[in-house]
Amino acid sequence: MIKLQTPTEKIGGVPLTNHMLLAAGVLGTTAASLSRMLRLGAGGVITKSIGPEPKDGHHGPSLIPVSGGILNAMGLPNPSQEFTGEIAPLLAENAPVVISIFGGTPAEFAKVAGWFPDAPAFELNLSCPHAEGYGAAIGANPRVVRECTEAVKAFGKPVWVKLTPNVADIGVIGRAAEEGGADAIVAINTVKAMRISTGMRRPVLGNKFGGLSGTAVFPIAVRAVYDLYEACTIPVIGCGGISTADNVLEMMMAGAAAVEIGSAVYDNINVFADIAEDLYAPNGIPAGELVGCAHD
Amino acid sequence: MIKLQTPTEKIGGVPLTNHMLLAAGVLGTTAASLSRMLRLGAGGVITKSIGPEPKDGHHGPSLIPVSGGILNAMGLPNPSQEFTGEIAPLLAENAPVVISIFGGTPAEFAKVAGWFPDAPAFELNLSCPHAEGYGAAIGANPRVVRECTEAVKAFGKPVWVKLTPNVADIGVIGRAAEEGGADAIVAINTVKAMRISTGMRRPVLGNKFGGLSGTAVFPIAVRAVYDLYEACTIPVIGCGGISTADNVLEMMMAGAAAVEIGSAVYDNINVFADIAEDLYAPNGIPAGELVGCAHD
Amino acid sequence: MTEEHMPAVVTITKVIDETPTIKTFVFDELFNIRPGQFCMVWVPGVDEIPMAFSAANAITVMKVGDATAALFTLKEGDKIGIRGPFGNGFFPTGKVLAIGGGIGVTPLFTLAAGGEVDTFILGARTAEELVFADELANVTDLKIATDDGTRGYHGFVTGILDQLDATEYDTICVCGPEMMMKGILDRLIARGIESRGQFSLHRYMKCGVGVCGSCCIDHEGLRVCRDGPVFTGDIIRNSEFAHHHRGPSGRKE
Amino acid sequence: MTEEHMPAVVTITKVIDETPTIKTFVFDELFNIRPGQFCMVWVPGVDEIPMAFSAANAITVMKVGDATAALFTLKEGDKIGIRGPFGNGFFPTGKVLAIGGGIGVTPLFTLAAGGEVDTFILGARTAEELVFADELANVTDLKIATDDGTRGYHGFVTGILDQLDATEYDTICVCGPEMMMKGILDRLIARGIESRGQFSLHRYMKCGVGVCGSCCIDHEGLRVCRDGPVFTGDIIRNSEFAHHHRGPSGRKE
Repeated sequence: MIKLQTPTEKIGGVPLTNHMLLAAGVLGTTAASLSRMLRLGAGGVITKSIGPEPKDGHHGPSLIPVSGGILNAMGLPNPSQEFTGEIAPLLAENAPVVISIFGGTPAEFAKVAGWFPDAPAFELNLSCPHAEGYGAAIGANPRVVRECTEAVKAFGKPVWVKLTPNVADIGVIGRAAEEGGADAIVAINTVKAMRISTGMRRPVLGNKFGGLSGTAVFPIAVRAVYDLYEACTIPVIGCGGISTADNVLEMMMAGAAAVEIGSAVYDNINVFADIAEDLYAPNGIPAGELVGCAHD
Repeated sequence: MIKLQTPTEKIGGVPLTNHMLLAAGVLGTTAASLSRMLRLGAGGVITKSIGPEPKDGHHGPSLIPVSGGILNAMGLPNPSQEFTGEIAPLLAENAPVVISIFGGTPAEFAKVAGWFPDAPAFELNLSCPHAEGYGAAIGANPRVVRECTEAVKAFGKPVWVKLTPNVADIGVIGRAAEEGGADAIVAINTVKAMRISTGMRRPVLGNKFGGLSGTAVFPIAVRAVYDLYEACTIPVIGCGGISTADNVLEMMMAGAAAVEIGSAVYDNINVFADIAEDLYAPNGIPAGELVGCAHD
Repeated sequence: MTEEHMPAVVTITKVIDETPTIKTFVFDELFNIRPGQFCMVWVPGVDEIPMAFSAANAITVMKVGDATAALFTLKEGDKIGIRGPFGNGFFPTGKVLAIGGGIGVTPLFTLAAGGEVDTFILGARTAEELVFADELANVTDLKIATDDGTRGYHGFVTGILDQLDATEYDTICVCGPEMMMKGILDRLIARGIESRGQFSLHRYMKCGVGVCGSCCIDHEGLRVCRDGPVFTGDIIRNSEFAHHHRGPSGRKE
Repeated sequence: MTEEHMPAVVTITKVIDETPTIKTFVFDELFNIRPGQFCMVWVPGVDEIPMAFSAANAITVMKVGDATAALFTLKEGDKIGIRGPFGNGFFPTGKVLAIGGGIGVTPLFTLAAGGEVDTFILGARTAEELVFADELANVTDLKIATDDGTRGYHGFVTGILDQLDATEYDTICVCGPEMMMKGILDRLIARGIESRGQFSLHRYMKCGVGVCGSCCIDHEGLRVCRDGPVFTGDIIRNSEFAHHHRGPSGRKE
């Protein structure tokens, strides 16, 4: 198998110790668990999405493992501004932490971003598929995506924009983010989905609707990354169903400069270290030689 | 488990011997294989999509089993008008055959439909995700969907419209089909997807892009059916990743009056008979008691 | 490859009033549990909450919030969803002391019922809130403490612990209110045997399977639902245990 | 649950010119094949085509169209994709006669190489188009026919078959041009032993795994790629065999 070098330069403006970040919404509620995932081999971590007001999230069930994936509707639970205190120790260590933020308007995005003057970078959640008035509800609109990006970019930090696959043409949304000044595009967030408990005759999620992640969506994510690599000039961060080193290489060939891993921690909390062992070697090639090579 | 009666009335205008049809594009090229699938337990069959001109389809590889699903880009291969001779014997037997048709315009849809005066019903492929100028390329536009439906409905036969999940709001497209006079909506066609051969450093499909079907997309399909059941008043036919009797019940609870099964034949050519054995009993309840019950 | 784990839908076959605020719900399916494991209990239309198994086919629940209140309205024949068993459960060796306070007796009861407990200290606020006392008396050397002295020792379970030689036990399994568990941990630390203590922690949980992060504890970021809920005393002595916990939004409470 | 079967990417380690129009491509990976099974060969940027294995790590290919022409330009060190092995393969019992014509010798060669063939009738248009003749002579009682008489019997393989007592054989494995196979099937039918005949069919294929339906044969709708490619004579005697086949679009040709 192809072996890589670890990154020698920032990716999307963020210095990462390897090409794999912990995806937003997974083990990202506390500084302690983010720190643990860094110790367990993540090259960077994205926090739980932080919004303008505290939210308890949807009633449960909020996460159900399904065949080949994970279905969830957490409902963006977050402590809002109090997260500044939670994450402060990790930011003080200069850890590779990206603060995920969400809002219903550009002004709300800006408000939340303003709370984190020490953040190395922001990831804008314009893609959560099951939060009324947030996420994909606004992230399918190119103008709104551009404006939210501009609003956060005004703080002068790297801005990553995480996109929803639940649109007819993800390239259009990617270009809107790029026009808004994004430093990288992250794709994909979860795919709109639902399961019904036949025993209970009702949707299994408390919120009824949710999003699908995990192996099941990997081919959908590869396609989105491939499309975005053609549509945009800024780096693309691949996310969706990655669980092996070969998956990482495949995402890179599709156009990903780095990847995010989330659902795979369900089957293996050591997934980052395990992939890194397969992926890196002292005589490895720079990832740049692979990024987008499937477009040739 | 809940046990059902076999259908006592037409569904979407089509008399079916059970609630499970063979999905379009799977073993649907010849009358002989369609006939075989009826013998093997399908309650009805959809043909390979027939278009206005013969097509050889995309170069291979055109179908690759992936983890939990099947990735394909066949490219709508079809013999066009010659299919009338192919399918004539089956139509003469009054078999429950739905002719799947595609075109780039309402006029093309009408042209193809006009070749099959003996067809029990038509299914409009407005959803293939990897055929330039056909399928999802036009099926994401509500006006075009309505017009294509109207054009085929003019022949006075039941018209089913198969939708793509690759849109932000599938309900809008479903309503357009209903406004065009559709007798049923079929959801979903495959989800836009891609895989890359890391060994070859290029997309594995000859067409690069393809569509994902199989277990992986089942939660996406359930969600689409649930949405369409709320958005429309005509029957919804559930399609996408069904491989068990419980999957059939789940689709019905989401709102499906019947289902289509395709990819599951890869793992089990007897899937229809096997499901029927689990699903039906002499003292079973009418499916109508379940259809849409998860919305209560 | 992630396997499907939809909730098992079970039918309640019996509801037992254990105390005025505690009920046991017996259902029609047996789960292959280890003592100390828990499940996520789905009360349809309300919420899903973590609950220790009190038998392979039962949960014993104290009415403390909306979801448990809704659960309390359910009767024989009603359905609930069960996901699990989850977590590590207790892993005792040698001579075992169990200390349970209030509803915390539940996971220890399954341990004792399996014959794995030598001595059991059971505590409650008052006699009528004691749960499983009769059953435990049959299978363990049971010692009871009530805060108000209405039965057994007048005081806390720690008072009974102080009368024993804790070092005689190879494993001390504990579940109950966090302040009670803190009192026990302090005593084990004082004797240098905190690693013999196995404490079943309770935290707000959403997913139950180690993904969402709601139940992660400071400072190691361990997941109570997956790395726990049972932790040895040496693991939690420098944790958030007995200091703080987090609510549904992730705010410290 | 569908398992992932992306093409195995193999490197060509040797290209052997068998005849002016036939080459063998040896690659660096062994596949666990049964004789008569095939693979889908991916020529990147061109197409994917079905091809019988001529060894666990080789295919033997006749130049007949765009994809095989592209394959013929490949050299040692080049990469191709292999999906498979697919299909049922031969399932001989007892005394075995194999009859191969032209490139159809390939799947029978692996059968013979495994010591499973007693008598082998090998045919070709002319001597220089005979494939594997020397190897087959070592492991079977080899009888050669050439249309032009440049080697062996002057005529078709059926001419040699007529000189034998076919009923002496328990299994007759056949692969070659369909008209040749028809001649053999007719002779087996005449002797009432068509069920002893195992015929490896060739049809246009897309998916190779029994899903797309491109290779289904009339009148039973059997899938050559999955239910075949080897069918007994009684199965195909009333089929489209030797009557028609379908092209990429599904049109009869």
